[in-house]
Amino acid sequence: MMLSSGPGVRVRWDRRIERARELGDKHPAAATLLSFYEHVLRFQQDVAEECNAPAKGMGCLRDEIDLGFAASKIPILLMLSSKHGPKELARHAEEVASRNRSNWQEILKSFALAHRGFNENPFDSFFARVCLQAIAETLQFQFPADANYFGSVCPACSGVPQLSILRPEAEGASRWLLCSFCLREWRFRRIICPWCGEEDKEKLPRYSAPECGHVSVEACDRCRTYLKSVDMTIDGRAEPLVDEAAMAVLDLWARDHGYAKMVPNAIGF
Amino acid sequence: MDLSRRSFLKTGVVGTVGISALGFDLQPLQAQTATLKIARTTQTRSTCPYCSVSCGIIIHTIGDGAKNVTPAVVHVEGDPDHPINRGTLCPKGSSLLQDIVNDRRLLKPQVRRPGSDHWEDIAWDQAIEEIATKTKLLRDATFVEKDANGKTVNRFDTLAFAGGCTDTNEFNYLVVKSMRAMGVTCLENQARV
Amino acid sequence: MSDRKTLQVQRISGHPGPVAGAGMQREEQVCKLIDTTTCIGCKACEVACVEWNDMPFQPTMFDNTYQTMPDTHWNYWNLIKFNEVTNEDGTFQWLMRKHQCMHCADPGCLAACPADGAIVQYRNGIVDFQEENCIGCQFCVSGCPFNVPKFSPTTKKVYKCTLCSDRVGQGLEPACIKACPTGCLHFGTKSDMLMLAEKRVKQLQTVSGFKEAGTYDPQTIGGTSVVYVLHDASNPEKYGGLPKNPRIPLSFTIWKNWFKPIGLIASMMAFAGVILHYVTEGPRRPQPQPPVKEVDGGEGKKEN
Amino acid sequence: MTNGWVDIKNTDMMLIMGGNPAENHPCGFKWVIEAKRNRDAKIVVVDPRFTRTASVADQFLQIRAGSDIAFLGGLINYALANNRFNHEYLVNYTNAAFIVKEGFKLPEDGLYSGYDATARTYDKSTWNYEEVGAGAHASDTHSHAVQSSPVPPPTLPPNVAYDLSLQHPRCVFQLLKQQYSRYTPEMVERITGIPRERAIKAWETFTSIRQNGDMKKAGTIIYAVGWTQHSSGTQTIRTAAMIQLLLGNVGRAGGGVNALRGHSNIQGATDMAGIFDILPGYLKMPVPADTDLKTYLTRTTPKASKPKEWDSFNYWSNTPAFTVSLLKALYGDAATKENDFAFNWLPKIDRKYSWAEIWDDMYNGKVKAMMAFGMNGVMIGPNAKKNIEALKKADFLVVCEIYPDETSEFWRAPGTTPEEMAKINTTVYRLPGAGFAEKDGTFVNSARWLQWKWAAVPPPGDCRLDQEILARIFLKIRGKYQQEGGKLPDPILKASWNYTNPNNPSLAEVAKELNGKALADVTDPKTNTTIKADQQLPGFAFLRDDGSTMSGNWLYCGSWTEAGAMIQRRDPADPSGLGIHANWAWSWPMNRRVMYNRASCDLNGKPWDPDRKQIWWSEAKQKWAGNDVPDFKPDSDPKSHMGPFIMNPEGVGRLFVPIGAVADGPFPEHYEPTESLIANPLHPSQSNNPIAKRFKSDMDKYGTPDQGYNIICTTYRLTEHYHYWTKNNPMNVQLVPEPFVEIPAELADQMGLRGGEKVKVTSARADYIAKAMVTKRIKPMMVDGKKTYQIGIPIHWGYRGIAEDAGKTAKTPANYLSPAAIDPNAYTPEFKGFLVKLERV
Repeated sequence: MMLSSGPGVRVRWDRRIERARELGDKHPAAATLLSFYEHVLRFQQDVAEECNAPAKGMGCLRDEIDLGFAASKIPILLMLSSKHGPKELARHAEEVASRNRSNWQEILKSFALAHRGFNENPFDSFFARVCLQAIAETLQFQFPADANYFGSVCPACSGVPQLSILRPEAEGASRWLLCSFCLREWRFRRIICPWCGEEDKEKLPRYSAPECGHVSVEACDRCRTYLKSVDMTIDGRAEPLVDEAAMAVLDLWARDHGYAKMVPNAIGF
Repeated sequence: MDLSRRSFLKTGVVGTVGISALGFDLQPLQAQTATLKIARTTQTRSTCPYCSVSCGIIIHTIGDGAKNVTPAVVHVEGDPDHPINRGTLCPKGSSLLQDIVNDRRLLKPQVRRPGSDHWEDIAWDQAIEEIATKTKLLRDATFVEKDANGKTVNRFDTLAFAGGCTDTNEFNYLVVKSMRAMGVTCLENQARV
Repeated sequence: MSDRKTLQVQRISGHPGPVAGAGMQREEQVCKLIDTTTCIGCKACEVACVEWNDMPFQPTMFDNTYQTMPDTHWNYWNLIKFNEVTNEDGTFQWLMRKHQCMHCADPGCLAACPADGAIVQYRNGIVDFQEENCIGCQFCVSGCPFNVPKFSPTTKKVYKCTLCSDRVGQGLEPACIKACPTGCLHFGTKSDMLMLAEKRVKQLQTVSGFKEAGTYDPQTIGGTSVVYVLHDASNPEKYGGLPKNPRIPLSFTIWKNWFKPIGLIASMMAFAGVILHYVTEGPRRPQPQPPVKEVDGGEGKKEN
Repeated sequence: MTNGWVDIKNTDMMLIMGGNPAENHPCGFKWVIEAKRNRDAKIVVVDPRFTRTASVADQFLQIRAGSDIAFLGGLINYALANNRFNHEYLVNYTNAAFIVKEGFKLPEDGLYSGYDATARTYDKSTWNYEEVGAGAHASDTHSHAVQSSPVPPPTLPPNVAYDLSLQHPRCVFQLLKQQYSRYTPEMVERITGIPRERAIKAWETFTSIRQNGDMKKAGTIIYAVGWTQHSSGTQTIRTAAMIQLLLGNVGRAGGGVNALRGHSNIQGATDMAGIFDILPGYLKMPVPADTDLKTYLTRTTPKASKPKEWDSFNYWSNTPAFTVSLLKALYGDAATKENDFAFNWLPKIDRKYSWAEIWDDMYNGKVKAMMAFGMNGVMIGPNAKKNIEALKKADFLVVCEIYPDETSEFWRAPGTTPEEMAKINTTVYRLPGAGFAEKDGTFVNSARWLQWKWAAVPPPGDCRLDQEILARIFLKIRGKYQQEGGKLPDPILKASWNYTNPNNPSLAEVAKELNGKALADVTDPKTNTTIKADQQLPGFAFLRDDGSTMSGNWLYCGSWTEAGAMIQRRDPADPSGLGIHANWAWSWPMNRRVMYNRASCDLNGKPWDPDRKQIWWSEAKQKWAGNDVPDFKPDSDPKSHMGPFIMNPEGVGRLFVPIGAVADGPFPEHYEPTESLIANPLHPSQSNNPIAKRFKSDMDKYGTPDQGYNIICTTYRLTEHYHYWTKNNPMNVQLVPEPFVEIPAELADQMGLRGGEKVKVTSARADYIAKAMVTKRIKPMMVDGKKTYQIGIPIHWGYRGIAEDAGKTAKTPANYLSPAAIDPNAYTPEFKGFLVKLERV
C-alpha cells in the first residue's frame, strides 16, 4: 500500500470496515466493540470522502482543519452513537443532542490543539477524535515523507502515536508508528520506548499470547506506558487500526499489570 | 530524539481511561484475560559474529528474566534499522540460531593429562589453580630482566597468548593489560593472519 | 489452509465439473522477479525457504559443483543452479539461476494430474499442491516442462515450491524474496514486475553491453508467475536447462486431448451399443441346450 | 577501510582485487550492486579464480597468484603515460613534488640502495627527502664514517626540497615514472599471465574516471586478504594506496582504499593491539635501547617534515600524551612521574614475535606454553603439522573455545599412534567459553564502526564468559605473587584492576576505561572547556602527557563520553544521503566516517563534486563544516595549505615512503612468491623479496618446480562457511558438505580426472586429500612462456566437525600445505600462492 498517496479514500475505509466485520466474527468477545466500531468507521468514511479539500498552506496540519465542516458532522455522530453506541455513550449522546450544544467548534479546536488530546470527558474526546481523524488523515497525505525522520511524534501533526506496526523488511521487521490524531504512519526504531526514550532491552518487554496472534503489547517498565503492536509479518492483511481495537483484551491485561496507554483508541481502549 | 527524555517525563503519564471506557460491557473481555497465556519476550540488538560487515541482528528470547527463568532464544532476525545490512542476512547469518543453540557446544571444563588418551572433567577452580601455578612457575623460571647488553627488558617470552578475532575489544584490552603486566611478548591474534 | 478469500481457486486438477473462479477476469496476478544478473549465488534464499517450511536437515553429497544438490528435492524446493558457460564469442560466464516452480499460467502438472483437487491454481497465478489429495502417481513430475515437482518415497506424495501460498494468502511476500542481500528478488503484481524487469533489461543492454538481455516469461505456456531477467534471453538453456519454449510434453497433450476423450467416447459407445442391443433384441433367452451325449465309462472330459 | 560499507554506493568505478566480497561479505556486497544498479558503476575484478564476485563484474582478469604488484605497477605506468591524474590533487595532497636525496637507487636489479646481503636488511638512510640547502654537498654526517657509537636512525628533514613543476629528475613523480616504466604491458603479461590487451583494457577502464584530470567521479579499490597473505603483501596494498593517491580517489565519497576485514572484530583486535609489535592505539612497542620514557618518546614521536611554505598537523606529535595516558590506564596510581609512569614495567622487544615466529620458537623449545582464546592455531598453520609437533613439546596449553577444536585435540590428531600419544606430555586445559549471543562488548567492523552489542542469553551449561576466565587466571597469578613473591611482581600486583567485580569485569566499565577520563581538571585552551576530574573525556584533544588523563586507547577517546555511550547509539538517520549515518554507533577517529575527507575538497576548500558534498570550508564561520566530521584541524584555513593526511609528518599522502616505514622499499617492486615457478623476469638475479623471512627448522621445507611442485595453489573461504566454526552447524554443512579442490578442467583432462574423484595435493611440507571439483572457472595461463595451472582449496574442514566426525572427510586441514614464509612488514604468512603437486588417490 503506497503510503504517500494512499489508495482511494473509499477503498482505504472499506478495507477497515471489512476487517472490523471479519474480526468481529473471529473474536466473539470483541464482537460488540467491533460492530459499534464498524458504524464509526462508516461515519468516518463519509466524512473523509466529503472533505477531500487540499491543504491550503503547508503550515501545521492541525490549523488546516476546517472546524466548521467538522462541527457540522457532529450531529450525525451523536445520532449514530445514541443508536448503536454502548449505554453510557448513548445516554451522553442523547443528552448532548437534546441540548444541541453549539460550542462544538470550540471543543474540536481545543481537542485539536491539545497535542496529547485532552481528557476531561471521554465522550467529548471520543466525538472529537473520531470526527477529526477522518479529516486529518486526508490532509496528512499531502505532507511529504522524510526518510530520515525517526522522531517519536507524528512528523505531520506532531500527534502522539496510537499504536506500533511491525512491517516485513528483509529478514526482519521494521517498526512504524501510527498517529492517534491523523492516522499517519512513519518509520520508527526498534527496541526503544516512543514515550520516554528508554533503550534498555530488559525494560522493554513484549507481551504476546497465542490467542491474540499478531497483536502484542510493547511495554516500557520505566514510564509504565505501553502500545499495542500489530505484527504484519504474521498477518499481512491486518488493518492496524482495527486489529489493535479488536484486541481490547490486551488493554485490560496491560492495565491490570500497571501499564497505561499513551492515548485511548477510537473506541476508548 | 525530538522530544528529549526530560520533556517527556514532565508531561507525565496520560490519565487511565475509566473502567467502563465508553460504557462497553467488559464482562466477556474480563473473562478472556483470565485465560490468556501471556509470554514475555525480550528483543536484544546484537551483531553477527562472523564477517566484518557487522550485520545487525535482533535476538528474540522468551522467558521472564525477573522470575529467574533462563531465557531461551526463539528467533534471530535481521535488524532492518541497521544502515549496512538493512535487515538482510547471508546463509551463515540466517542460520545463527544453530550457532547459539547447538548440541556440540562444550559445556564443562576438561583437562587432558600428560600421556593420556582422553579428556577428564575438571572443576573450574581446580583448572584455574593449575593454570596459574604452571604460569607462575614458568614465568619465574624463564623471566629475562636484563638482556645481553645489560639493558632492562623485563621479558617473559616463553608464554604465548593467541587471541581470536571474535573476542570483544574490552576482552582484548584485558588481555593486553594482563599479559603485558606479566611481560608477555609472544602476544598474537587472528588479526595477524 | 490459508484463508480462502484472496486465494480464489481458478482451476483444479482432475476435476470434471466447472470451477467457481474459472474464466473470471484474473484478479491482480502475483509475480516473483528474479534478476539473475545481480544474483551472487549466496544461497540466503535457500536457507530462508528451508527455515520457513521447517524442512529437516538432510545429508548432502559433494557433486563437483557449488550447487547444494543436483536438483530440487521433495523437501528442498528452492535451489540455485550454478552453470559454467563459455559463449560462442569466447566470453565465459558463471550463471546462477534460482530454480523453483515457475507457477505457469497453463501448468503442465495440473493438466497431467488425474487426482481430483491434488493441484490447485489460484486466480493470482499460484499453482499449489494439496498434499491430502495427492495419490502419488507422479504424472505431474513428467508433466512439468521445468522438471520441478519431486516425489517423496517416505510420504508417497509429490512436493514443490508453493510460492509461499500460505504467506501470500496472509498478504506477505514469499520467504525467499525477503532474504536476498543484494535485492535481486522482487515480488508484486505481474505488471509491476515486468516493468521493473524491462528497466533492468534496458540498463543491461545499454550500459553493461548485454545486447541479448531480456525477460523470460515464456508464452508457450501462457506466461509464468516467476519471471527472470537474463543476460541472454535468446539462449536460456545455458542457465541450467531453462527451456527456450517450454511446453507440456507431447505425450500428455496427446493423451489428454486425444486418447482420453476418444477412450471416453469409445467406452460410452460400447455402453450405448449394449443398451441398444438389449432394447432391440430383448434380454438373453435361455438357449436350447444341445443334447448331452452320454459318455461311456463316466470319464467324460471334465476339464473346461 | 578508509571509507565505509554504505559509502560504496557512491562510487562510479570499482577495482575488486585480492578479495572476493560477493562470497565473503555478501550483505556488504549489496552496496556494490547498489552502485552498479543506481550509478551504472563499472566493476573490474582481478583474481586467480573466476569467483562469484567475478560473475557480476564488467571485466574479469585471471591473474597468477602472487603477481599483483606487477599488474598494479602496470596500471600506474598506464595512468602516468596517459595523464590520468589531477595536477592540483597530486601536487598538493601527495609527496609527488618532494625531491629525494642523492644516493637513492631504484631497484632495476631488484635491490634498493643500502642493501646488506649478509644481514638481509637495508640501511635506509638514502631513502629520504632532500633537505633545503643541503644541495650537492651532502652534509651526510654518518655516510661512511666508522660507526663508533651505534648509528642514530635516520630522521626526516624538517624542511623538504620540492619542485611543483614535477620536472626535477629526483622528485618523487619522476622516480615513480621511472620505477614503473619497466612495468610495460608485455612485462606485465610475462609475470601475471594476463594477455596485454586485456590488461590495457582494464587499466583504461579504471583510470577513465580521471580523463584529463576531471575530478567529478570517484573510484574505489576493494581488497581483502587476497592481497595481504603474500610475502610482499604490504607492498601490494601500498601500490593500491599509491594508485588511489595518484588518481585523487582518497578522501572522496565512493573512493578510498577499502580493506574488507575477515572477522567481526579483527579491526578491533588490531586497534587494541592483541599483536606483538604495537600497544593499543598503534603505539610502538619499546625496544631495549629505550632506557626510559623520554628516550622512547623521542624515538617514536615524529617531527613535521614538509616544504617550508606548507603546514602539517603531524598528529602523531601527540604520541607522548597518548603513551602516558595508556600507562596511567594500565597501571593507575602506580604509574607516577617519578617511576616514568611505570614505563619500564612494559616488556621491551629486540626481535619479532609474530605468529609464525612463536610457533617456530615453540618447535625449538623456547616457547613452553600457550593460551589460545578463540584462535585455532592447528587449523591456521601455516605449515600446521609443525604447529602440532611444536605443541607436543610444550608444557601446557590452555584453550578457551565454544566447540571441540583441532588445537585442543592436537594430541589425537589423525595419524597419531597410541604410543606417540602416550609420549606427548603436554597438559591441555579446554575451558568452555561463551558464544557471541552470551556476551556484550564492542565489535569494530571494517568501516571502523565501534558497535556495542548486548547479551541475549546467559552462557549454557558450565560455560563462563571469556573475560571471567581471563580475570580469574590473572588474579590467581597475582594472588600467588602476593603470597610467594617471584620475579618482578610489581607490574602484576600493580596493574589497575579495580573493576566492581574484579573476577568478572563488566565490559561497560572497561569500555569507559578505553575512552579514558580526566584524573585532574583538564582544560582545552582553544575551546577553553574544562573536564573535571573523574569525568569521561570527550575526545583525544584532551589527552595530556603529564599523567592528568588516562585512556586505554586514544583512538577510542570519544566513544563513551559524559553524554553516554556513543557506541550504543542506534539512530539510522542519514540526512546527507551519502551513507554517513553519523548517529549510528561511533567510528574512530572522532566519529569520522570517511578518512582524509579534507582531500574531497580542492585547494580552497570547495568540494570537487558538488553533488557529493562531504565537508567544506565555511568562510563565514572560519571553520570546516560538513555532513561528516572533518578529518582535519577544524580551524585551519585552506590558505595555510595544511595537508589532508594529518597523521603523516609530511601532511600529504606518500607515493614515496621515506626511511623504512615500509621495510622492503619506498616503492613496491614485484618479487616472486617464496615458492615460485619462474625466476623474476624483471631481475632474475634477485627473484624473491630480499628481506622476506623464511624459517630454518627441519619441518620448514620450501618446494621448487624441479622437485615436481609445478602447480600454484591458493586457499580461501566460501559464502556458506565461516572459518572453522560452521562445520558445527547443520544448515551450513548441508549447503556445502565436504572439502574439495578446485582444479582447472584442462589439467583434469590431462590427468584423466573426473569431478568427484579423490585427489591428493602435496606440498613440500604435507599432503591434503579431498574430492576434485573440475571447473572451467580456472584457466591455464602462460607465465613467462611456461604453461601454468592454478588450483584452489577452501580452508573450512579439519578433523573435528559434523562431516569430519561422520567420517565423510580425509581429516586433513588445508593449512598442512601452506609455507611458513612471512611478509617483512605485516608478518602475515603466504597462504595464497605456493607450489604443490597433484595426484589421483
